Amino acid sequence: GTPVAEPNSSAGPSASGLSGELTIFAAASLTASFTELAADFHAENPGVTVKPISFDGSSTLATQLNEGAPADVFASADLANMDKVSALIDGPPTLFASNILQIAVQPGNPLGISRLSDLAIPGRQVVLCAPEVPCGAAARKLLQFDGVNLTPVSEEQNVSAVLTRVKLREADAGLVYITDVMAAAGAVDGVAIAGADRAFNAYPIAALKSSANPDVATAFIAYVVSPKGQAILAKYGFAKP
Amino acid sequence: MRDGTGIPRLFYLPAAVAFALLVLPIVGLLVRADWPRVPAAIVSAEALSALGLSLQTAVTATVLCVIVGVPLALVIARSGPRISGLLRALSTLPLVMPPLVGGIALLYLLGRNGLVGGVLDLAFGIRIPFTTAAVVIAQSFVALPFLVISVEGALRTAGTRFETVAATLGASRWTVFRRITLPLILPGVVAGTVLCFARALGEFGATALFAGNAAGITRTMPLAIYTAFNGAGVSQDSAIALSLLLIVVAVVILLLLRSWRTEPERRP
Amino acid sequence: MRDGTGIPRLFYLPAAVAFALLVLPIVGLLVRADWPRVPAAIVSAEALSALGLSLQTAVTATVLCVIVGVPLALVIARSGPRISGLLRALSTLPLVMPPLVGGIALLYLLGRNGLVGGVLDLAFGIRIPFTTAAVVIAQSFVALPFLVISVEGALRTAGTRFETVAATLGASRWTVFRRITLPLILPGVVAGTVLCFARALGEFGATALFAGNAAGITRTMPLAIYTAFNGAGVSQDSAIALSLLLIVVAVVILLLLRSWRTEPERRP
Amino acid sequence: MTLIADLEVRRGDFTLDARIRVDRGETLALLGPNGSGKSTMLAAIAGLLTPRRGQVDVDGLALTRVDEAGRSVLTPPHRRRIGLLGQEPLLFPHLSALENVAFGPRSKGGRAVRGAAADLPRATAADARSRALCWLDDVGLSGLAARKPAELSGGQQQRVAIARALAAEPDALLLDEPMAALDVETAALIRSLLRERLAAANLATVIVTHDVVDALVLADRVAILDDGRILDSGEASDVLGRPANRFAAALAGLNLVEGTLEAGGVIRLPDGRPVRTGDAVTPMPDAGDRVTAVFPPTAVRIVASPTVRASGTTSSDGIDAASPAGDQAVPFPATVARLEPAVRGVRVTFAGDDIAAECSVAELLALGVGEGSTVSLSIDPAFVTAYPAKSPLGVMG
Amino acid sequence: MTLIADLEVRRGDFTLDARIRVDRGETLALLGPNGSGKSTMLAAIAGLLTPRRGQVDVDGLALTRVDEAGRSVLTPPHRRRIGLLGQEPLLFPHLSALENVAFGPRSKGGRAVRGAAADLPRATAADARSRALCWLDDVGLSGLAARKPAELSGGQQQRVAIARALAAEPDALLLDEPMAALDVETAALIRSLLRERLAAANLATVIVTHDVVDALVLADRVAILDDGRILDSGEASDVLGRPANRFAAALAGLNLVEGTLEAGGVIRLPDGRPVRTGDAVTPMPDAGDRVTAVFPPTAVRIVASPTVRASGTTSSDGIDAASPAGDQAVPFPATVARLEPAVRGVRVTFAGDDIAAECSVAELLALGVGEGSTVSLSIDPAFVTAYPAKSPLGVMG
Ligand SMILES: Nc1ncnc2c1ncn2[C@@H]1O[C@H](COP(=O)(O)OP(=O)(O)OP(=O)(O)O)[C@@H](O)[C@H]1O
Ligand SMILES: Nc1ncnc2c1ncn2[C@@H]1O[C@H](COP(=O)(O)OP(=O)(O)OP(=O)(O)O)[C@@H](O)[C@H]1O
Ligand SMILES: [Mg+2]
Ligand SMILES: [Mg+2]
Repeated sequence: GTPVAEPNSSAGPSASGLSGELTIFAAASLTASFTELAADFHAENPGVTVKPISFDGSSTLATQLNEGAPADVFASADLANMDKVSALIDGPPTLFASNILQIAVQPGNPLGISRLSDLAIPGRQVVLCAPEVPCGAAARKLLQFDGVNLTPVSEEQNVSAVLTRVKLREADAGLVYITDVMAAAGAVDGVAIAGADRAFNAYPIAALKSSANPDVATAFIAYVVSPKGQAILAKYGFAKP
Repeated sequence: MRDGTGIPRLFYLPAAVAFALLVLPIVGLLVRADWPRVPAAIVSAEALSALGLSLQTAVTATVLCVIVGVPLALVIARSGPRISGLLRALSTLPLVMPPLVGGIALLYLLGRNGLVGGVLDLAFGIRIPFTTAAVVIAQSFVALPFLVISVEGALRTAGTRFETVAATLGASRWTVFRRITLPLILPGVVAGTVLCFARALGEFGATALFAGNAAGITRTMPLAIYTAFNGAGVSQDSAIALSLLLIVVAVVILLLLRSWRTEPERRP
Repeated sequence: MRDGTGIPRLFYLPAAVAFALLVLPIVGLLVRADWPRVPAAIVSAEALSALGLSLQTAVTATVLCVIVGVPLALVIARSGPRISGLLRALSTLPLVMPPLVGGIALLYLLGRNGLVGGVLDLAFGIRIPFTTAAVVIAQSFVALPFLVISVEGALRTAGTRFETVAATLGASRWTVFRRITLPLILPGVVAGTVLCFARALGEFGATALFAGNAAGITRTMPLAIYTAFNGAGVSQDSAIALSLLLIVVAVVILLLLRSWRTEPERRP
Repeated sequence: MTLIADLEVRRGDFTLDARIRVDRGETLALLGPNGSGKSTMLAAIAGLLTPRRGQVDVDGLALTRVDEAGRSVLTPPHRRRIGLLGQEPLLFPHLSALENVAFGPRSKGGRAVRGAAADLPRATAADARSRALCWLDDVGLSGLAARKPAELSGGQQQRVAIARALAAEPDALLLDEPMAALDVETAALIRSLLRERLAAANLATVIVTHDVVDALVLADRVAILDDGRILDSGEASDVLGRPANRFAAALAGLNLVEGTLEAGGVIRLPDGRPVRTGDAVTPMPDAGDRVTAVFPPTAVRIVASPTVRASGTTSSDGIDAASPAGDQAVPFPATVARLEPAVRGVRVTFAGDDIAAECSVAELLALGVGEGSTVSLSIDPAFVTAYPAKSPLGVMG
Repeated sequence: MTLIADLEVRRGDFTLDARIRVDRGETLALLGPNGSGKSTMLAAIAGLLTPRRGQVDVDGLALTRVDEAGRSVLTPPHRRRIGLLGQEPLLFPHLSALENVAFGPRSKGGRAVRGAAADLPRATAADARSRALCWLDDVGLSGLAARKPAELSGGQQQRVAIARALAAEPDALLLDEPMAALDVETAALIRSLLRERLAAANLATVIVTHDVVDALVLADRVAILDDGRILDSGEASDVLGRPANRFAAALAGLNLVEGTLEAGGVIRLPDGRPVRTGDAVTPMPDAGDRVTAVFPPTAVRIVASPTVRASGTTSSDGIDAASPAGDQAVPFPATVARLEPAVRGVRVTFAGDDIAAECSVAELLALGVGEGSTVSLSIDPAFVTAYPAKSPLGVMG
């Protein structure tokens, strides 16, 4: 990652001297955390106007960037999608957070699910993300590590769909990110997976070469990896990279 | 023969704009497709299975829609203005729902804990989500309004004059429907069927949520395309290849369907 | 007055099934909505901004579609069978594309590296994607076929008899179109407009890809719903609340539009 | 075995209130000016319009019955076994001429309301087509069986529609201007076809027509409908020979005047003019009752200029007095409004007068009369028929 | 200042190949059986059908010109200033009666092909409506101006269509059965309206009709179309008084026979029967040329039984010899096929014979003749007109 100066928490707006517009493309799972981050960043740098952040699947965002979408900063939910835009960025991206999986179960865990192998019990309806998408790849990795062999009833396109199924009790359990369990605020319970960090998902962030305002972009990335930024991310359940 | 009924010349410009809007993006797709990789992508077992499932479910959904939608259109077209207005507005609802929401609505209704689904599960052990039937239901839900609205329009335009004549010749209501009404509105039914089939074939959101995405059971072409697109690397190109396959198959089917279409001849 | 033209009684059953399929899921949505939270969700500034954007873009797209789509329908309906068949099939293409693919196609065409977009960027510095204009284009692309097919069907059903009479009375082609053709096909145009508007209002996939998801600029209701839905937690309930808002607004608009509809009276 | 219809039907501000009765094997010609309600009557009998009040009975069975309280019996049209040939041919556009005609035979067997015929098995397709071909042949179109309606001329379409209505073999047949669009020879052919078939099938038939020939040739009885009411009905010779109103008189090609009967066979018109009749007025009206007098336009003689009494109608008493002989025509002055060609000679109409005269071109030339000329007219009493004025009928039978 | 149309038009296996010419201010009645191509002719003149070959000129300007090589000039219908009242009224269903009539005046100003009138400013809406109201009044419908076509009776619709066609003020007017569906009084009204307006507007008018009265009253000249070809044309008295074929004779209500002229005014029919004519045959045909003879049905006398020569037609020479007086009718035997009511009396047709007779009921009763009776017929030579057979015309002028 690019070495960055420790942000000066006492520095006033004028102190940073930054101004201009900032356009951020961020993965959908960052919706809540980046909204708060951007607000804080703006509070500290009033000269910077943060344009409405485009949240979507990392894949969608990468495609858009490749087709010339005007952005300063891209925060992806996985490295594979960051790789797609490697031609648009200088140097390697910065890892700023990671996320691990939990088993999402219905509130109160009525089936008493405590580990991955419980999911393989016949008759249990389990949903996973599709293997093509990051959460699905991570889930399969963990299942493989534990030697659990299971056929999900559905391979969802994204975490939200997995979560929805558990919430609506269509599925008995699903593998989702811990951040999603936290955001669900009681609609589902999370069961921690022992050794979940064997298949963590790293979130990279990078400034785009085409940025009209590279200083601001760099400053924002620095802010994300700063303790303050990390604290906000932690609040939403993200782990350090 | 058409000398008298030409088109205002002025109209060719907007018509060309419309045509360009519809066709140029597909040209873009064709130009940018990664052609060397297309053959492999479209003959893969997965692609063919998804295509098969798509055709099977879309055809089933279309047939279902025709069977239930034509009668509904008839009821709407032949009711008094109040009732028909209400029925029509309610039937149009699924059109404005983003398909994702449609999927949620279907889950609320037919899911394991849904209003009806719960009963089905408890009483008969029938579970609809995650089955091919769910795909058909989701497709029917989003595609049915197209059929109903097209057919209703055709029924209104056709009027009841010929039906009345048929009745005075002693034909029962069913005979009138089969031998007079249906042939007269056939162009409308075909148009509605085309729209309905196309919408069912392209349906993604409601299916993804209500039916899920399991290869061979519920993974239709649009889901396969979306999955491929969401994956990283080369699989994005195969998303395009799959789309082209879907488009070609759809066009062939639509052309076949159209060739049925009997256009009523008219004297000048 | 309708005694002679009743509906075969047999038809009420499938009609009821169709109606149930269309309406029950919405009932499910209503029953399961988290009502206490609905008011807050739908009066939030974000929701209102998304709604405003949705209405603005969908109305613009619909107007655009009517302006270019009716002429295209006229060209298709009045061309010889070969040409009209080809034009019709090509115009139906966007229907079968999953909207996501439509978005990619539009990006390939109008993106900064696209066939046309590249030229626009270089020559005029115009960039379309990720602007409100892109939303309108994406919506028009997916919604236009509905208008074209409906209007073309109406044109064929109406035939050219009255147009011919008008011509022998000395009316120019434009006058014939304005005073005869258009009023006669008005039900078809209204039906097409309804379908087109509904499709534009509910459009999600192509917009998300081609226009992006930036609040106030390109985040229409379906994108807001999607964003809320993906936000997990309480925001999923607001996704439902937003959907209900979208549905209510759409129905109100559709009813207003319908009340225009002049149904030609007929003698028995 | 009769068709009885007694109906009150509203359409907009128009009200039809009429009763007709047609026995089986009998044909009633329904005559009336445009907009008098003829088509409305037929539609209501066929069950296509719901009356506000009234009933339609066939052979004593109520097919329509709507009483004041709004309770109703309304047999659907397809169970009535009443055929209706509408004013427009309305051939099914997607079926060939043959299939159009075969439609009725093919459709039968829908549970009919009465009679054994109704329970006959539905005709097979082949049978229906061969019967249809016979009917097409009867209307002279067997060569065009495969044509779609759009490929037929107007008159050919009308003939297919006639064949289609007859082929359905109803118990009662309503024909709305069946001869419209037919050429003279075809009209004669269809007229004899109808005469033959209607009698053979023992149908109750109502035929609407504007052509008096149809009424005379096809109908057993004639009814005159005017503004929704039956004005007169009965034998053609009575209804047209002693017309009830101007319309009926026009149908018969007669001038009609109304007035009161005075002594000596003089009918005094409202404007004071006398018209003499040669025959006795039968039945003899009461003194002061209104009488109607009719006479052909050829009975009106034009005399060059009204030399005797040019001063007009005020002296009509004088005219009367001056012509003591009862059989003598009483001349009166008139101004020529218009000269129009007629089939034989010229038709002369007069300003402010309903009477028309007809004479040969030679006569007119000899008189030297042109538009605007003042002339004297006399009506030959030998051709004047007078009878008590008829009043509208609520009921006929 | 004329409309000339010389057209060859194909529709399916039907071919129209006809030429007509109508001067301004003149009206041509186009008569012909159903399916003879009348409507096709009008549609081609109005520019609604493209001929295979031929041309339509108005005032010397080619509106249609298609030559053998397929090169063509085809002025679109709205620039032709040729009005067409079609066989169906086809009122615009979404416009009121008034708006239907005002449509033509409102639409004018579309660049016309010729003449100053075409460049007049388009009528304002108010002006067009007030003119339309006048026209509606002329056809007796001013009270129904606000009605939609669906709220009018068949005859009322037809009247609105007539008003609409006239209100458009074309240079030439093509009327396809304008009197269809009109009642007798209205037909008379419309007939005099047309006479007046067509003359006043100096139009070239073609009127298609099945009613000989229309032809006699409205037309200056008459043309008979049969199977796509003009058979005869000219003054009505010539075309209908000396009809060219059975159809024209039927229109005129005459029997028509053809044969060769022999000495003494005897026309020998193909079956050997002689028919005598009282008048000389003019123009005198060459010996052996075919001649046509016509006579009214009332000229055919029925004699109870053919006692004199019951053995049939083989002895026709004998009959001739037996009647040396040239003016004497020659009786011949016939079998009564059918008795049909006619307007005045009974029409009698005979087996295997085209000749029809008409007599009063009293005469028939006196003869004691019924269907199947063998009778003897004689044709009164005083009523027989004979003339050289006319051959179909390619060209008329
Ligand atoms: N599309 C077609 N295909 C084949 N034959 C046709 C077609 N249209 C018309 N005809 C034939 O052309 C002939 C002329 O038709 P047209 O309508 O001109 O007759 P018409 O003289 O107006 O007869 P009518 O008095 O019945 O109105 C008819 O014999 C008709 O059957
Ligand atoms: N929907 C309607 N609203 C108002 N008036 C109507 C409606 N339909 C018909 N009428 C009127 O009812 C009257 C009777 O119409 P109908 O068609 O029965 O006349 P008709 O005797 O058949 O005349 P025609 O000889 O012209 O066919 C007409 O004066 C007509 O204007
Ligand atoms: Mg009528
Ligand atoms: Mg015709």
